[in-house]
Amino acid sequence: MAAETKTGTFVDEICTIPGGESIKLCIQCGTCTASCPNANKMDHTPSELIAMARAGMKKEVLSSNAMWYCLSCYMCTVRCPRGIHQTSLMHAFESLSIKEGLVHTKTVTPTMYRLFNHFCNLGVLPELWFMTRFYLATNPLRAWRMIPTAFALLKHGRLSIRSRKLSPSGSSQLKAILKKSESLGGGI
Amino acid sequence: MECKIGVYICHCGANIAGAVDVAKITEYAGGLPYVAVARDYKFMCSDPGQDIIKNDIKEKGLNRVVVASCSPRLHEPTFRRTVAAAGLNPYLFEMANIREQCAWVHTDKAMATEKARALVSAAVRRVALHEPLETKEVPVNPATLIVGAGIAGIQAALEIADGGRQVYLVEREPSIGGNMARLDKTFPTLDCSA
Amino acid sequence: MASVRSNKNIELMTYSEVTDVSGYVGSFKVSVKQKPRYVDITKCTGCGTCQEKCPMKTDNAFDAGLGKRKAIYTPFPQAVPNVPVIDPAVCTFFLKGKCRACEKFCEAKAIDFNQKEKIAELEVGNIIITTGFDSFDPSVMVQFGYGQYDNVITGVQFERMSNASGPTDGKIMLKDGSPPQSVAILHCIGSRDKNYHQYCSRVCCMYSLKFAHLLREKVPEATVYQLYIDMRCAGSGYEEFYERIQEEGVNFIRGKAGEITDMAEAPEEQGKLMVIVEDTLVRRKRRLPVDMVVLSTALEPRADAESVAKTFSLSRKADGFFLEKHPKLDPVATTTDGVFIAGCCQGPKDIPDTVAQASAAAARVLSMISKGSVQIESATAVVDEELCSGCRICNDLCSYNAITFDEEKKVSHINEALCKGCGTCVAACPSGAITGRHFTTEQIMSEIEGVLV
Amino acid sequence: MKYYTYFPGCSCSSEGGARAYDWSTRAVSKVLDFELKELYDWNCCGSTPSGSVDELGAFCLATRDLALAEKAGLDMVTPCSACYVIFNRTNEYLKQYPRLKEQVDESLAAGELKYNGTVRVRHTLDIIINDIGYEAIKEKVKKPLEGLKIAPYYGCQVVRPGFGFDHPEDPQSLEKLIASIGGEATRFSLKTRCCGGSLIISEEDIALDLTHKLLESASSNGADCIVTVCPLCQTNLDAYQSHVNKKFKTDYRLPVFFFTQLMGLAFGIPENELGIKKGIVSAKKVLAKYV
Amino acid sequence: MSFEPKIVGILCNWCSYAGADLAGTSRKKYAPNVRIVRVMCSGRVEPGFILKAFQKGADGVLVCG
Repeated sequence: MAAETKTGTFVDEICTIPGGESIKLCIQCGTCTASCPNANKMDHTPSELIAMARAGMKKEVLSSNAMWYCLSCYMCTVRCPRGIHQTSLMHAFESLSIKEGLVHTKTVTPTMYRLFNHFCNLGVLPELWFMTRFYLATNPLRAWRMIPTAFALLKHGRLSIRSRKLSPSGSSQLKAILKKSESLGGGI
Repeated sequence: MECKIGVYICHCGANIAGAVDVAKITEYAGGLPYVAVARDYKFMCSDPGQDIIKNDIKEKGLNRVVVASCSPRLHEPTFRRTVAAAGLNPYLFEMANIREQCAWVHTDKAMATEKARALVSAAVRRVALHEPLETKEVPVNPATLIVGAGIAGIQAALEIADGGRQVYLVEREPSIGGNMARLDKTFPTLDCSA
Repeated sequence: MASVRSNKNIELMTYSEVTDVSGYVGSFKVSVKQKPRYVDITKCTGCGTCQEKCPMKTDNAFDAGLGKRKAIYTPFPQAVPNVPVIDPAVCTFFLKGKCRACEKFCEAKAIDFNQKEKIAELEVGNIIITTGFDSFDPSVMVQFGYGQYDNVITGVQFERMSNASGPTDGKIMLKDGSPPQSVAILHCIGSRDKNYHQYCSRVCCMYSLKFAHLLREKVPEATVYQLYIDMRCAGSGYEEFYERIQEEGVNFIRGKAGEITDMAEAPEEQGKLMVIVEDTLVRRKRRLPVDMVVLSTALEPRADAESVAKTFSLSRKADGFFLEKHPKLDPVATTTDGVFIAGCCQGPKDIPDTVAQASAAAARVLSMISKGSVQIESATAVVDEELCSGCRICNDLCSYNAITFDEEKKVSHINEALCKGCGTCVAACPSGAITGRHFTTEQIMSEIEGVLV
Repeated sequence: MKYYTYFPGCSCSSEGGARAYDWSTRAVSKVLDFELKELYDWNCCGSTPSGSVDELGAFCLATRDLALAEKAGLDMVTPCSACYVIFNRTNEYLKQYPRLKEQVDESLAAGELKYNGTVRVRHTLDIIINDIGYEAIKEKVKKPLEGLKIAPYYGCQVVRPGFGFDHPEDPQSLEKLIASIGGEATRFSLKTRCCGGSLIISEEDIALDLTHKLLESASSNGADCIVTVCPLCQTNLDAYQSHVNKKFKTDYRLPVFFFTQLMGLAFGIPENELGIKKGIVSAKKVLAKYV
Repeated sequence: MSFEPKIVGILCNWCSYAGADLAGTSRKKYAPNVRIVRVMCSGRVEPGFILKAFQKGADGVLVCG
């Protein structure tokens, strides 16, 4: 086990992420777990993840599947008696997990998130192409099974082949901003 | 009458001494105008600490005292009593708060010492202008009002009444008893609450 | 309680409220409003006939809504004084102008609808505030379904239920009258929770253990769960009590419940309340099917703490309880000389601590009385009559009503016993006629110079 | 007339899956006398997934929109709960975390933009109930939805994590809104529970469990339909209802509306202007009385 | 050397001075640039005090009460 909460540890790293500093306040009451719709699907409960992080178990935390089941419904956050931004912590675990290359192998959510982010960075999320690319990348068989749903959506005029585009100047502005952010430590 | 000020710097164990340079402040205080004596001691509020002040007042004829230690909200009454016991008017005393406002809140020892120095200097300047004040007394009416007749109010009322004094016990509800009257048994002995 | 009634030195003023306090330590003047009981306390024999005959019923607040009482009522059988009051908000006579059944049947002729509110003026040297606490209302925590599910009850309701003279004669029962087969007791409801009260209420762990014990005693076949964050059993004999309850076969689960639901997900959950909790020691989210949930609610400041604080010039802490002068050096005194506090109005505490504080406050008062006089603050403000222009600016500024205007001399005068030495008048005086003793302009100026060396 | 900057978000854009929400919102705005001026050249807010991949980049995405909106000096309104939460979180975090603000400022400067943190971001439901008000809505009702039993579904993000205009677990605004257009709000204890929408694509099984519970609760409380305030919830409950029926062997046929669609119907706006037919679960039977 | 401002804090004994004490007892760290003068109420503060502080070289004056 890695060093416990001392300067320069995993907890400090989490504390530098917005919303992450509240991790120190946890009293391990389990309200977050009890409020989480997906807690039973996780290999570690949300409160356990906090305990593990505070014990310095960086690798175990970042390779957990727990945060990838987080729905961002914020129920844990509003109920936490210590005001911990549990949802933000989950997001922080997710991005650290991607950065450190420790992503849990049995979940495809990170792939979905990355693809999502890829499109967002272009300015608009084209729902049809996003879904198509995701299914093709992860499970072509499911793409096949999704055809009726996609067809229904198309029929009701809810999927567009053509997607919205930013103006050329807006597009280059966004690119410049994101490029700068990457140079400041953003990016994947 | 010429001002003769005694300045006493408290270490408060390591509380103050660990974060500010006590010796330096003592030396500085000793050089201030009207200061007749400046000393430091481990715990000024202890009996030996207070005795140092009393002795200096008597032997050196001090007529003003400054103690640099904790918050006046904590020990001002203590030291006022000390100087009064040595025959000095208690208002000819001033405190410099170098623990709550210096030692405990700053990390840089040099900066903290510099600030403590300023606080001591302020207290010395101020105390030089202090005037003796007369303590006044007013008579105490022997009757007592108690507001709320729950367990606390009842207990206090009975004690004062048993001491032979008049008590007015005021209760908002139709009956006394408060929250306690709702209970059946009380922890941990499980005796009844009535 | 009975010894209060029999003590000749105690003048009991029930159904009364302090409306105004003036004066200072040693000599306070207090106005007490006595609400009309509509029952002559000197004539009533406490026979109870009036309460039998009264036709109007309402919820009994004393029983936390579990039982009913009449419009004329004594809140509980052991009440002191054992004399009923008429609640004009419910009484038919007050609402519709007729009935008077209680008057007809009262043999002692004690009913008196003509009683009016009275104001009593008292003179006292000291005041002790012991106004106690309110219980947290858990209906704001919608996740626990209090007020929505019948068998989710509060600690106070459980207390009344288990009380032999309470609304169920001491029987623990569900809404339908049957005994519960399983009960979950949830700790820290409204306490240790930044969304409600950050502080620990100090007594809930222990009273929850007591509830568990009462359940084992009264409904031995019931399964009892305690859902706790930490067990805080610091008191004489408390840890031993905890151990005893463990031995009695209570199930302790370390975790705070997230929510309570009646939505069954399995056949054995049908008709039950599901308590959803993480058992943090085994790291599993569990669903506990129970018949009854007891919410161990926090102690909180009285709803009217603010106005009481104003009446008696008290300060309140961030949590709303009254502030003591110093937590260690002067725990029962307040920032107002001659006004003391004891019990839960100062912060949540158990009975032994409450009694100890009350005794401490009594001792403080008795010592003042036996000394006969009290030193008052000398660092007050004083008016130089030669310089005072009589502009009266200071008169209204004083928060302590210490400044009066001498109509004859046309100058303001400061009552030193009332003056707290705040210095507001000193700063405001346009003619520089007021000196703030011990905080003179020269003293403060030289202190400012001093800090800037 | 009240004016707002309008941020439709990807789902409610003219190419998005929830364009009916956009149509109905605009239709209702005309009746209720407020104008939505669409933010020019807006970009995707980044939603939740972006922040989980690239935190700083995600804040930059959202802040670009806020900076563009700031120029107009109006409150920015979005019909999407996810956009709503992202923008509010961005505003809050930029205030709270100076280091983050510095980095975002620097990035934005590369696009010659600056954001001073003055844009108030609100949800369409918020402005309709608070700026317009129930009384004004009642006045415009021409065809009250009498007898229509509606399950008021808020979903998670519009009321949490507490930026909100209503209680995070027991909100009441939809209930009151439903009453003011003549409908009947059913009891719906899961009204603020997550529909699973954010994982419907990657973890459909898990998401369907949650969707199933919602449909079960709504239908057991006698609802004829569900009303939502979030494009993602609507898609999930509507387009995936058949998946739930398949997985759990159920037969739910609950149309899922946007609250603006129901308001539009009550105001007498023709159903094609409200995009009623864009629902996958047919609303024909349920709405027979009202259109 | 970096600029180290001198700030005079004139604080009320009952609230903000007590708050400064509380900061001390809770060991909250803050910059040592503020030097505190205690008054019994912020109502005691005269404009002259503030002018005096600036005259004697203060860079800022904080009145709390």
